[in-house]
Amino acid sequence: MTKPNMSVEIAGIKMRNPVMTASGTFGYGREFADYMDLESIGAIITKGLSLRPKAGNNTPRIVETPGGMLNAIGLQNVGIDAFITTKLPFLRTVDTPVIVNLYGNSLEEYGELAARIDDLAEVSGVEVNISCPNVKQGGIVFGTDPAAAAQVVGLVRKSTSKPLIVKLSPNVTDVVAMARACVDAGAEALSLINTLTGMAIDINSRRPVLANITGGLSGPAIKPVALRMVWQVSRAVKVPLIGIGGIMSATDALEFILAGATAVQVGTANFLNPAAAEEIAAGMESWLVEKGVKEIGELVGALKC
Amino acid sequence: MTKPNMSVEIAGIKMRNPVMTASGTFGYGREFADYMDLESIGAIITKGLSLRPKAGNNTPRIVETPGGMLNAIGLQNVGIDAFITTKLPFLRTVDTPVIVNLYGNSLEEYGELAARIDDLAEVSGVEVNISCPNVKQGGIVFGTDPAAAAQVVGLVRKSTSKPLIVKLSPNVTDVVAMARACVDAGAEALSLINTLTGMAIDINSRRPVLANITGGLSGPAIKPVALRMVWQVSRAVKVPLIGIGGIMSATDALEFILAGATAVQVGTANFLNPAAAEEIAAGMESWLVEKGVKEIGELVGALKC
Amino acid sequence: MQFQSQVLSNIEVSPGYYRMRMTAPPAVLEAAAGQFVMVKVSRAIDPLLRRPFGIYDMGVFVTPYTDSGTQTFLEILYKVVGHGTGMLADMHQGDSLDIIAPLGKGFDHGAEDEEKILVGGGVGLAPLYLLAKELVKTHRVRLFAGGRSKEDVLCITEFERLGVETYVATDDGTLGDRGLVTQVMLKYLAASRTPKRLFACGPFPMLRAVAGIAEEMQVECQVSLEAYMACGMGACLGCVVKGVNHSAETPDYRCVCKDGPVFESTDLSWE
Amino acid sequence: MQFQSQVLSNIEVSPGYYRMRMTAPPAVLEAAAGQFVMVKVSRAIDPLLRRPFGIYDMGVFVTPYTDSGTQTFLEILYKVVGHGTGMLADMHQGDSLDIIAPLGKGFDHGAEDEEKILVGGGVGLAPLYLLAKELVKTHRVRLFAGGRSKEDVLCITEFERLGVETYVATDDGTLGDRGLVTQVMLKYLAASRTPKRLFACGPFPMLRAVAGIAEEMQVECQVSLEAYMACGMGACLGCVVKGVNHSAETPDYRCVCKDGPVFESTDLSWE
Ligand SMILES: Cc1cc2nc3c(=O)[nH]c(=O)nc-3n(C[C@H](O)[C@H](O)[C@H](O)COP(=O)(O)OP(=O)(O)OC[C@H]3O[C@@H](n4cnc5c(N)ncnc54)[C@H](O)[C@@H]3O)c2cc1C
Ligand SMILES: Cc1cc2nc3c(=O)[nH]c(=O)nc-3n(C[C@H](O)[C@H](O)[C@H](O)COP(=O)(O)OP(=O)(O)OC[C@H]3O[C@@H](n4cnc5c(N)ncnc54)[C@H](O)[C@@H]3O)c2cc1C
Ligand SMILES: Cc1cc2nc3c(=O)[nH]c(=O)nc-3n(C[C@H](O)[C@H](O)[C@H](O)COP(=O)(O)O)c2cc1C
Ligand SMILES: Cc1cc2nc3c(=O)[nH]c(=O)nc-3n(C[C@H](O)[C@H](O)[C@H](O)COP(=O)(O)O)c2cc1C
Ligand code: FES
Ligand code: FES
Repeated sequence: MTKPNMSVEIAGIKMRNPVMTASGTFGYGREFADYMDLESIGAIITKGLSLRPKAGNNTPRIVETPGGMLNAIGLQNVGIDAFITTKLPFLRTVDTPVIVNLYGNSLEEYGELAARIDDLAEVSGVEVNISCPNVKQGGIVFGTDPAAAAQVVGLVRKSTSKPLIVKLSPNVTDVVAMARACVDAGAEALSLINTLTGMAIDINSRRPVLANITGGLSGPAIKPVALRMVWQVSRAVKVPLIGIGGIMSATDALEFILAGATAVQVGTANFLNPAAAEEIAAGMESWLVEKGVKEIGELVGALKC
Repeated sequence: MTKPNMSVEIAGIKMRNPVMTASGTFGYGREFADYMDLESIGAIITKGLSLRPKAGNNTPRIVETPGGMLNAIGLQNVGIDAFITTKLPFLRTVDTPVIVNLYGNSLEEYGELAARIDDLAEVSGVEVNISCPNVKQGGIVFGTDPAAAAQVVGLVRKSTSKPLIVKLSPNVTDVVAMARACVDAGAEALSLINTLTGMAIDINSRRPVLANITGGLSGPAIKPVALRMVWQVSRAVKVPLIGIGGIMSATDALEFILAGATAVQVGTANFLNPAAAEEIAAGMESWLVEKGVKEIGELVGALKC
Repeated sequence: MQFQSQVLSNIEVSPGYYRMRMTAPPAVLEAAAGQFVMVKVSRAIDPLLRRPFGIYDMGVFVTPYTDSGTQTFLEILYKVVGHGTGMLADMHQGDSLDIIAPLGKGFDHGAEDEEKILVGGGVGLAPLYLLAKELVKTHRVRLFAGGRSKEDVLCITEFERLGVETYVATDDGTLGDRGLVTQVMLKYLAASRTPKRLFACGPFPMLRAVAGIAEEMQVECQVSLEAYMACGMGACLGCVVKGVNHSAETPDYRCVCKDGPVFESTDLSWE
Repeated sequence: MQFQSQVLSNIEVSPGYYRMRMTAPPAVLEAAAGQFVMVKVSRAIDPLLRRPFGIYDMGVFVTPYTDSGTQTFLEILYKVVGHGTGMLADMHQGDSLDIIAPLGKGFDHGAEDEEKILVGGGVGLAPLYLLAKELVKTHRVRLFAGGRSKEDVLCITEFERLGVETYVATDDGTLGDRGLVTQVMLKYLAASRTPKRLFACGPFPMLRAVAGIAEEMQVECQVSLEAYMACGMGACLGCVVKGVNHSAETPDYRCVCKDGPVFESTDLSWE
């Protein structure tokens, strides 16, 4: 039996298979090196990086909910400079594309960040997070208004020649309108979805569980919403999509591919099983072998409706 | 120990306690009479009724998802006339307020429906469903556009003097704007949330699981989103809110009350446990006793942030 | 009726098929063959929905070590097909389950003087066993049992022990005739003249074939259907099938859970 | 290291407290006291996240009925506080669990010539037992154990069997002195002059009190913290605590899972 062709290309980034790790759920890659082969997956996406180090929110920052979890990390990160000096050297030793997830507190910061990584050979591409729901400044606005999103994307497009992926928020009435605006402004691929805004309450203390009050819902609970959005957007835009949301298994990942995603990102699953991304990639390949599918590309958007 | 006062009033409808049954999950009440005491809960909300009988969607119409379920019943119902002649007589024998959930295929139908129930003494109030995501005509538009919602609500307000509750969709960027529009147009209370639009795929058949392709996500999975929306809306409008979404236990219900809901609706839980609504009402009362809370009203919106 | 039940035994009767016996309150004995139970497999939210299973058997046994204690039991026969049945297969004696039973409409035994013909495919044999147990008291009963392979033809010995005459067919010929059980049944029907009544349970294509044969041979026929269910009590409208009068303009949907699972074959639309 | 483990035993040692022994690969024996395990309680999605528990004990036993087989085991001591620990308490011998271990930074034994003082509150005694086992080989070890009531003071006999001198205090006086264990410890520290080192694990207010006493008495002190965790390996940043240099402008967050759970008390901000 010849092996199926699992390789995909997203915005010019060549990947050995469609399984990437989602921003904020895989640290800076190194944390998982003891549990899986970092060269078994398609790409690594870093924790969201900002121009300056960010402290993030107070604790509690996470809480489990039915079939999912809420997080309000508040984008704690070392900042782009420390990333380059302390985290990137390790990633350089791993033969897997590294995509940097960027988050700006303002329009200008997005531009500066994009320029900052433009000449880093080790960075294969940029994923722009316009959808983080936790930080009051910026996040929610850029991610839910097509014109504001287009502004950010346009500026990033001007500031770097790296492959440009934009990550969409699900907290919108019309995700297709957001997708179109980003593509028109220069996005070469779209990632969807980021977390749904949610909340948890402790009835005994009569307080929100999270210090930040609200947080982002991720995990299996959101998979149906994510699948629906990928399917909707895939019928409206031509750029490749990266499906994200509650992917725990090869089956879940294949559902996103059929819905129209060229690749997928594994997020919360990394916490439950630090080898999840590798196992999902392997499981997808086995399924293709079993079904006699010669290349993963045949399945992209192959849903029969 | 004196019993706590569990009674609440929503838009003038007096209820013995804040636990109602959600539209479409409790049939027309009678189905559950063998499993629970229909006079132990605050109110019964009927399956969504339309002017003429509706066939609904093809099957499969439901599928389990992680921590939830998708449904695309497509509002199958007997129609308002058959409801009055075949379902209402039984409900007349139950000493619990009956609230009729209405769904129109057009603006005019909403008006006609409201007028049709105006003189029915057995009907304590109206819940207008502007948020059903399953039917192409109308549903999605009225529920996601503030101006369209206001039109429907205004017309229903003119067509009946019954207490008027409007049920909101979560599939929007700004639920507060929707809430404000409905209140300004005459809604005396708001129910939230209806289902989140989602999708499930069978990788073996390469088809959507539901005949309707997409469906509405309900159950525990959506609770964090529902809680967040209730909390957001409660800080923006003055009318009483009815919290809905993944309520399985008294604890869940109390979370919604703390977030700002005056009452709650139990939906999917009725399927898992046909005595759920009664048990939740009893469990809430026990908790109040345990904590020495004298009336449920003290807890409404009592969240400390 | 909703009740907490303890697993009494859970035995793999054929590869991937299990028979689970569990405690039940005495009132369950009023259930009719063809009625079903809804099982909450776990108290956790996964799996969320109850799973429906036909009643395979029920009865009373004398509890050991006590003088006069008796215990009512229910049995289901199930195939592991996914998450819920997989978890069920992992359960042990003493584990508890939340059950609603009996639900739905069971089989109508029909007239006195008919020969009773049961047709079952795979796990569709489950509700037919209880039916056979009742019918053999007063009638001659024949069973036509089909399955993909010999592992899928279940509990034939149990039927034979009741005095049921059984005919078996498998797709691969590993047990009984090779081919479709409906063909074997058709041959029998064509050769015999006594009044008959059919009772069928199995995959939809098999039921459609049986309904077709029943119509052709002018034999009364009841079929027991499956459908994806959320509530099991007519509340969610998830489980509907099209009735014989169904059309887009005049919808005629029936709930498998409440109007069925057993229907007269002529009451349904078989397209 | 991630591995599948079988439950060997799961015993309620005090009302609501359980000790679970499970199989582990031999390499686990390299774990240091204070390190912890992350347990996936169910293969289903509920509960979703792993639950963290300190290593209470570990070792090797000779498997019965075989000549030379040995089996490495891990033990945790846990309190039932919610959904995940409730399900854990329902588990039986032979059930399987998915474990990641060992995680985090354990206790540093400190200098040779110190007296070692352990302070534990409630289930905070768990990681101190393994620490005591190591320390008693070369040191004099004293344990100050506190809890709300006598049911919350666990495994004292086990510590005594190691040769640890134990002092107990409970809030309600049902065992040992009435009052805070930190007060009992303070009295002892004030009366003794030998060089000492403190090792504390328990609720945050207790740890803060211990850290305060340590500072006052100029004794080195390590504390083992708890935090709500998603990943246990420094990836999610959910479990952070404020380091001593923390301020809004110069954030100094430490991961309990990776930089801890054991910290020098002077490295943390105790506000
Ligand atoms: C009235 C009735 C009686 C039944 N009697 C029996 C019986 O006696 N023995 C037996 O083995 N099976 C019986 N079934 C089928 C049984 O309910 C399903 O096989 C079971 O629910 C699958 O659960 P799962 O979690 O293992 O599967 P899942 O992992 O949920 O799905 C696997 C497959 O099973 C189907 N399925 C899942 N849930 C249901 C559901 N609630 N209803 C129907 N199909 C479903 C799905 O379409 C899917 O293809 C009966 C079904 C009905 C409606
Ligand atoms: C490093 C470390 C070591 C620990 N060692 C032990 C031990 O040896 N014995 C012991 O009994 N307990 C220990 N705990 C605490 C234990 O992890 C929690 O009690 C357990 O996770 C609760 O799970 P649950 O599902 O029963 O509770 P839930 O129903 O989820 O919640 C009940 C309560 O437990 C807390 N909790 C829930 N999940 C976590 C989590 N992942 N981390 C921390 N707190 C949580 C919640 O804040 C909540 O108040 C330790 C925690 C940490 C971080
Ligand atoms: C703890 C945590 C931190 C996250 N941080 C980021 C981030 O920094 N940037 C970003 O774009 N998305 C972030 N996300 C969102 C994930 O990348 C992903 O979009 C989301 O979790 C849905 O996928 P999942 O259901 O597989 O987890 C974070 C998610 C989690 C759970
Ligand atoms: C099977 C099913 C049918 C429903 N039908 C209706 C309906 O007719 N009208 C309506 O307003 N909401 C309908 N709903 C939505 C519920 O009333 C409720 O808003 C939703 O299920 C969320 O609550 P839950 O998570 O408790 O189920 C339906 C939900 C389900 C699951
Ligand atoms: S399963 Fe709900 S109506 Fe039949
Ligand atoms: S638990 Fe994830 S970083 Fe500590």
